[in-house]
Amino acid sequence: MTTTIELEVKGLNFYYSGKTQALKNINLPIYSRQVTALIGPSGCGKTTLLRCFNRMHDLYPGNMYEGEILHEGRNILSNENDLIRLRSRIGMVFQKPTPFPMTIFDNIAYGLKLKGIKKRAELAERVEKALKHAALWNEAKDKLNASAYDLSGGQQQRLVIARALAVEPDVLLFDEPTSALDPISTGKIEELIMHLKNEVTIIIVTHNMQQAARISDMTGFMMLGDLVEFDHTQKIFTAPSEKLTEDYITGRFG
Amino acid sequence: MNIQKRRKIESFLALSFSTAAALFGLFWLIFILSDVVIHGAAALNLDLFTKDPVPPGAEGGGLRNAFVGQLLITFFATLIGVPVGVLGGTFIAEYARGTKFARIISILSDIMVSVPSIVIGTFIYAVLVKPTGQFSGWAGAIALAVIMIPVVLRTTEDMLSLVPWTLREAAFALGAPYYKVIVQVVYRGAATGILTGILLSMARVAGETAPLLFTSFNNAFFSTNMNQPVASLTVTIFNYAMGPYETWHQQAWAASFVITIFILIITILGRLLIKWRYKK
Amino acid sequence: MTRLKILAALISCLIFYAVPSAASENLNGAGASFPAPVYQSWAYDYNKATGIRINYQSIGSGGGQRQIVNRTVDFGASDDPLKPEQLKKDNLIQFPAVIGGVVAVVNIAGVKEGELRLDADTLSKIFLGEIKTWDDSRIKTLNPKTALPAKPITVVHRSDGSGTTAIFTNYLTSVSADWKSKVGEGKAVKWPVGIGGKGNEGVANYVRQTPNSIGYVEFAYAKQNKLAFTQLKNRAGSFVNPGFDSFEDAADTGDFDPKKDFYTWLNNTPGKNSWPIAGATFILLAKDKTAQSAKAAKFFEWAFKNGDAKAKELVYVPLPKSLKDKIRLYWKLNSIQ
Amino acid sequence: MKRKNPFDLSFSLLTAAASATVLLLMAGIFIILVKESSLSIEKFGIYKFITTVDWDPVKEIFGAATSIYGTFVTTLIAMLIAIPTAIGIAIFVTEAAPNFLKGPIGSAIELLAAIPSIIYGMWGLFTLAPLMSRYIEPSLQKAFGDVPVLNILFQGTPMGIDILTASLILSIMIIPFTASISRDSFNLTPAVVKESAYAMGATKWEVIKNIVLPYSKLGVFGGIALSLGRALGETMAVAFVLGNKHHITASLLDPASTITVTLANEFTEADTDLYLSSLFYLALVLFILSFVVLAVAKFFLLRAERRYSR
Repeated sequence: MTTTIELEVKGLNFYYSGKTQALKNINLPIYSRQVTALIGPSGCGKTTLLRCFNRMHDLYPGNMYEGEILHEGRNILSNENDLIRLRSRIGMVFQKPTPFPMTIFDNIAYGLKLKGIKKRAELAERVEKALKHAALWNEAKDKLNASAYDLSGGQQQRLVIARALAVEPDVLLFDEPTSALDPISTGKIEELIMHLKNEVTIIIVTHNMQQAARISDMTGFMMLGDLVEFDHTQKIFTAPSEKLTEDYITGRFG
Repeated sequence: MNIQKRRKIESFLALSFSTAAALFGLFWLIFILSDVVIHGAAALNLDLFTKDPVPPGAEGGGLRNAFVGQLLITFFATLIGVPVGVLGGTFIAEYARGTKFARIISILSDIMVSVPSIVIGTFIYAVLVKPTGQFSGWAGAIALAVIMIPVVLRTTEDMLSLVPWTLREAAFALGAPYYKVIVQVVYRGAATGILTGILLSMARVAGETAPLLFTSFNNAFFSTNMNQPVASLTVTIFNYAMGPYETWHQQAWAASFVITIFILIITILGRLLIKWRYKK
Repeated sequence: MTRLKILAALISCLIFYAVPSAASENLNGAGASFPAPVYQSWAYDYNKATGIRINYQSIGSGGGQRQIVNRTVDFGASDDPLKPEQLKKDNLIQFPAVIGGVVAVVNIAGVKEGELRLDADTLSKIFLGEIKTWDDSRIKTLNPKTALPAKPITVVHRSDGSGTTAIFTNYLTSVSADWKSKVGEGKAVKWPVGIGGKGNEGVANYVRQTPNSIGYVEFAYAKQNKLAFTQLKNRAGSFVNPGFDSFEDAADTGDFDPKKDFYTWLNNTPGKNSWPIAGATFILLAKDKTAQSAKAAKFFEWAFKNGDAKAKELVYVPLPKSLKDKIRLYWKLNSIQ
Repeated sequence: MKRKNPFDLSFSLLTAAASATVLLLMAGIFIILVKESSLSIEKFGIYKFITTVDWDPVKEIFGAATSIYGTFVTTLIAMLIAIPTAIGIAIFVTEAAPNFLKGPIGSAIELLAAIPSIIYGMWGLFTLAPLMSRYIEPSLQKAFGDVPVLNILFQGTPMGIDILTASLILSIMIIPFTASISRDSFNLTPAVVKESAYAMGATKWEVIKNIVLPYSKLGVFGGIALSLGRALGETMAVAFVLGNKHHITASLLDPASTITVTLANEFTEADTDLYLSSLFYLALVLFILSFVVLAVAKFFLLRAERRYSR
C-alpha cells in the first residue's frame, strides 16, 4: 500500500482559555485518501483534536496551540497561516446538520461563491456534481430553489457534506456526523464516507465503535488528552497493544 | 488570491462600520448620561430632599413633595399592578396553560406593554378623573398600574413556564391540590425571576411622565393624600425644564439625576438577581 | 407567614397614612399661567399664615375653564373672561383677582430691555410673518438708533389654551384689520408662523434659548427672567414702557360691572400713559361646590387684604379698593361666604 | 382532580379574573376613547378628520392630518438613523467587538434602554437644541443649500426646536432598545451554523451577512416594528423640542407637532367639548395606529420564535 501523508501532527499540545491542557503531546500521521477515525470516551479530546486541523479554536479567544500540524510542508498552526484559505482546503461536517438559511442550491454554491466563482453555468454544473457525489441529487434536483430547511435531517446532513465537497477540499473533518440521525440515514452517510475516500482524506470523530470499525482504515484511541494508541483499524479492534485500548474496546468502561 | 484579499478588506470595512455605528450610538448615550451627571450632581443639595418648592422666581426650596409623591405613586402602582399581574400570569401559565385564551391574553399583553402611555393617561382621565371630579394620586397610581400589569403578567408567565413540569407532578403525587402546588412549589421555583420582572416593571413606570400629566397632576405642596393631586418628579421635571427660571432648571437637572440613578439601580439589581439565580 | 402579616400591617399603615381625614385642608386651583407667580406666592404666604394649602397649577386659561367646568379642580383661573351667558350655562361665577400687562419680549444680541420700539402695525406684521427680518425698514424707522441684525425673526407663541394669548390677540384684532381677518382672537389661534411654548413659562424659556426671537409674556415673566421687553406705541400715540404705572393707567379706565360678572377687556385703553396690552385675570368658582368655593373666596379675601405688596413686587396691579368691595358684594349675592 | 377543592376553584377564578383584566383594559381603552371622541367623530367623520390640515380651536375645526404627519415624519427619520446604528451596535456586540468588551457594552446598552424618556427630552432642550441651532443646522444648510430638492429639507431659520432635533432625540432614545432586541435575535443563531460557515472559509462579515442576518431576519423585523411602536407613542422625548406647531412642512428645520405632543400640551387645556373630544379622537387614532404596528411586530416575533424552536 503506497500511502502518502496528508497531515502530520507533531508534538501538539492544546490549552483552552483559562482551563487545563486538553491535548498532550499528540503525534500522528493522517494518510492521504484514507479514513482515519478518532475514538475514545467523552471528554478525551478527540473533537478538540479534530478542530485543530482547521483551526476552529481560533474563533474563541484565549485558546493556545503548541507544536505543529504539517500540511504540504507548511505548519497549519503558524500564526501567519491564512485561515480563510486553510478552511477552504480542509472542510468540516458537524454533529447536527447545519444548513444555512438559504436555498439548497445556494447552500452548495456558497463556498464556490466565496472562491469568486460567479458564472451561473459553472455554479450549476458544480452544484450538480457535488449533489451527485453526496448521493443527494435524485432527491434534491427538483427542489434546488427550496429552502434547505425543507429537507429531512439525514438529507440535510448529506447536503452539508455536498456543500463541503463542492469546493473540492483536500481533507474533510467529520465530527460525529451521524449521532443525530436515525439508523437508515446513518447507513447512507457511512456508505457515502467510504465512497468519498477515493477523492478526499477523511478524519472522523465518532462515539460509535462499530462505526469506526466499519468505515475507517486507521483508528486513534484517545483518553484524557492523550493519544493512547494509533494503528490500523483492524489491529486496534482485534489485537490492541495497549491494555487501556483493549478495556475500552471490550466495553469495560466508557 | 486577489478575491480573498478583497473579501478580507470588505469584511474589515463592514466591521469598521459596525464599530463606528456602535461608537456613534454610545457617543450620544454617554453624552446624555454625563450631562445629567455633571449638571445634576452640581445642583444636588440637602434642601432638595428636605424642603418644599418656593414660589417661582424665589431662590431656594426643594422638591421634597415630588420625591415623596413619586415614591407614593410608584409604591401604590406596584401594590395594585403586581398582584393582578402575577395572578393573571399564573392563570395563563397554569390553569389555562396551552389554551387559546392563554395565547390571546399573552399576545395582547405584549401589545399592551407598548401602548403609548399617554393614551393610557387619557383613558384614566376619562374613567377616573372626570367622574370623581378630582385629579388624584390614585388616578396616577392606577394609570401606572395599568402599564405595569402586562409587564408583570408576561414575566410571571415566562418564569412559571420555566419551572419543570415534573416538579408539579411530584407535588401532585403527594396529594396536594393545584393551588397549593402553585403557591408552595411553583412560585418558590420562579420567585427570583418574578421578582426581577417586578423590579424591571417598577423601573419602567417610575420614569413615566405622560400618563401622570392628566391623572395625578401636580401639587406645589407636600401632600401624602392620595385623594388629592400629588406631585411627581417626572411631571416636575417637565414643568421646571419648560419653565424660564434658572433655579427651576437646576432643580430639574438634579431631579433627573436622582431619578436616573434610582432607575439604574433598580435595573441593575434586577439583572444581578437573575444572574445570581442562574449561577447557582 | 408571620413575615407576610408584618408586611400587610406595614402596607395598611401606609395606606392610612396616605389617606388622611384632613382632606379639607387642601384646595386645588388650576388655569392661567399669567397670574401664576402671584397666586403661587400668595398661596405660599397663605399656607404659612393659616396652614391651608392652595395648590395652584399653571396649565393655561383654557385648562382653567375646562377643569372647573369638569369640576376637577376647586377653582379655575382665566385671563380670558367668560361671558355671563356662558357662566350661567356652566353654573359658574367669575371675578377678577389682579391686573397685569402682556409685553413683547425679544432676544437680540445687544438690545436691552425697553430699548426696542414697536407699534401696533409692526407687531401684528411680525406675528403675521410679513416682517421677516429684524433689519426690515418698518422696524428700522421706529428704531433709528438701534443696531438691528439682518437675521430672520423667530416668533414664539403659546401652544396651549392661553388667556395671555387671548389678551394679546384681542389687542391685535382691535388694532389690525389684517390680523382680524386672517387669524382672529382666542385662547388658542392658528398661528401663521413660529414655535409654540407651553405656558408663559415655556414662551419665556424658548425666547431665552433662541437668538433673534420675539414672544409675548405676562410682564412678571419678562422681569424675573430679565428678558428684553419692548416699548409699545399706545392709543394716545406715545411710546410707553411696561411697568406698574402704565398698567395702573390702563386699569383705571376699566369698566368692571358685577352684573356682567366683571366681563371686560383692558386693551388699547385711551389713557396717555396706558400700556396698550393689559388685562385683568379672573377666578372661576363653581356655584354647586359651595364649601370649596367659600374656601377659595376666603383665600382671595385674605389676598385682597394682605397680598397687595406682594403683587406690586411682582409688577401686578392690585385691584382698586372700590372693585374689591364690589367683588365682596358679588360673593354675598351669589351666597358665597 | 383540578377543580374539586373549593380553595382551588376560588384561586383559579381569582387568577382568571386577573388575567381577564388585560382583555378588559384593552377593550375598555378602545371603548372609552370611542365614546369620548364620539362628538368629534360625528362632526368630522373618519376620512375628513384624518385628512383635514386645520387645527383651529377658534373656528373649532379639528383635523388630525398635521399631528399624524408630524408623528410619521419624526418616527421615519428617527428610524432611519436608529436602525442602521442599532444593527451596527448589535453586530459589534455579538460579533465584532473583542470579547472583553462584549459583555460590558451589551449591559450598558440594556441599562441605557431603561433611562426614562423625559431625561432624553430635557437634555434635548438644554444641550442638543442649542448645538443644533448654532452648529449642525447652519452647516447642513450650507452643505445642502444649493442642492436642488434636498435644500427644501433644510429651509428656514435654524432654531434647534424643530423636526430634525426631535427626530434625533427620538432616535437616540430608541437605539438602545432596538439594539438590544437585535442582539437577542442575533444570539438565536446557533453557534454551530456559524462555525460551519467559518469552517468553509467565510470571513466574519460573510458569516454575519449570509448566516446571522438571514437567520435572525424575522426577529430583527419584529424588533424594528416594536421600536416603531415605541417611537410612534413616545411623548416626552419629543415634547420639549418639537415646537408644537400644527402644519405640514417639508423643511426639517421647521417646528411641528405629533399626536402625543398635541395631547400632552392641549389635553388639560381644551376649553370646549368639541376640542376635548377631538383630542380623545387623536388618542384613539394613535391607539389604533400603535395597536396595528405592535400586532405586526408580534406576528413577526412569533414566527421567528416558532422557526427557531424547530
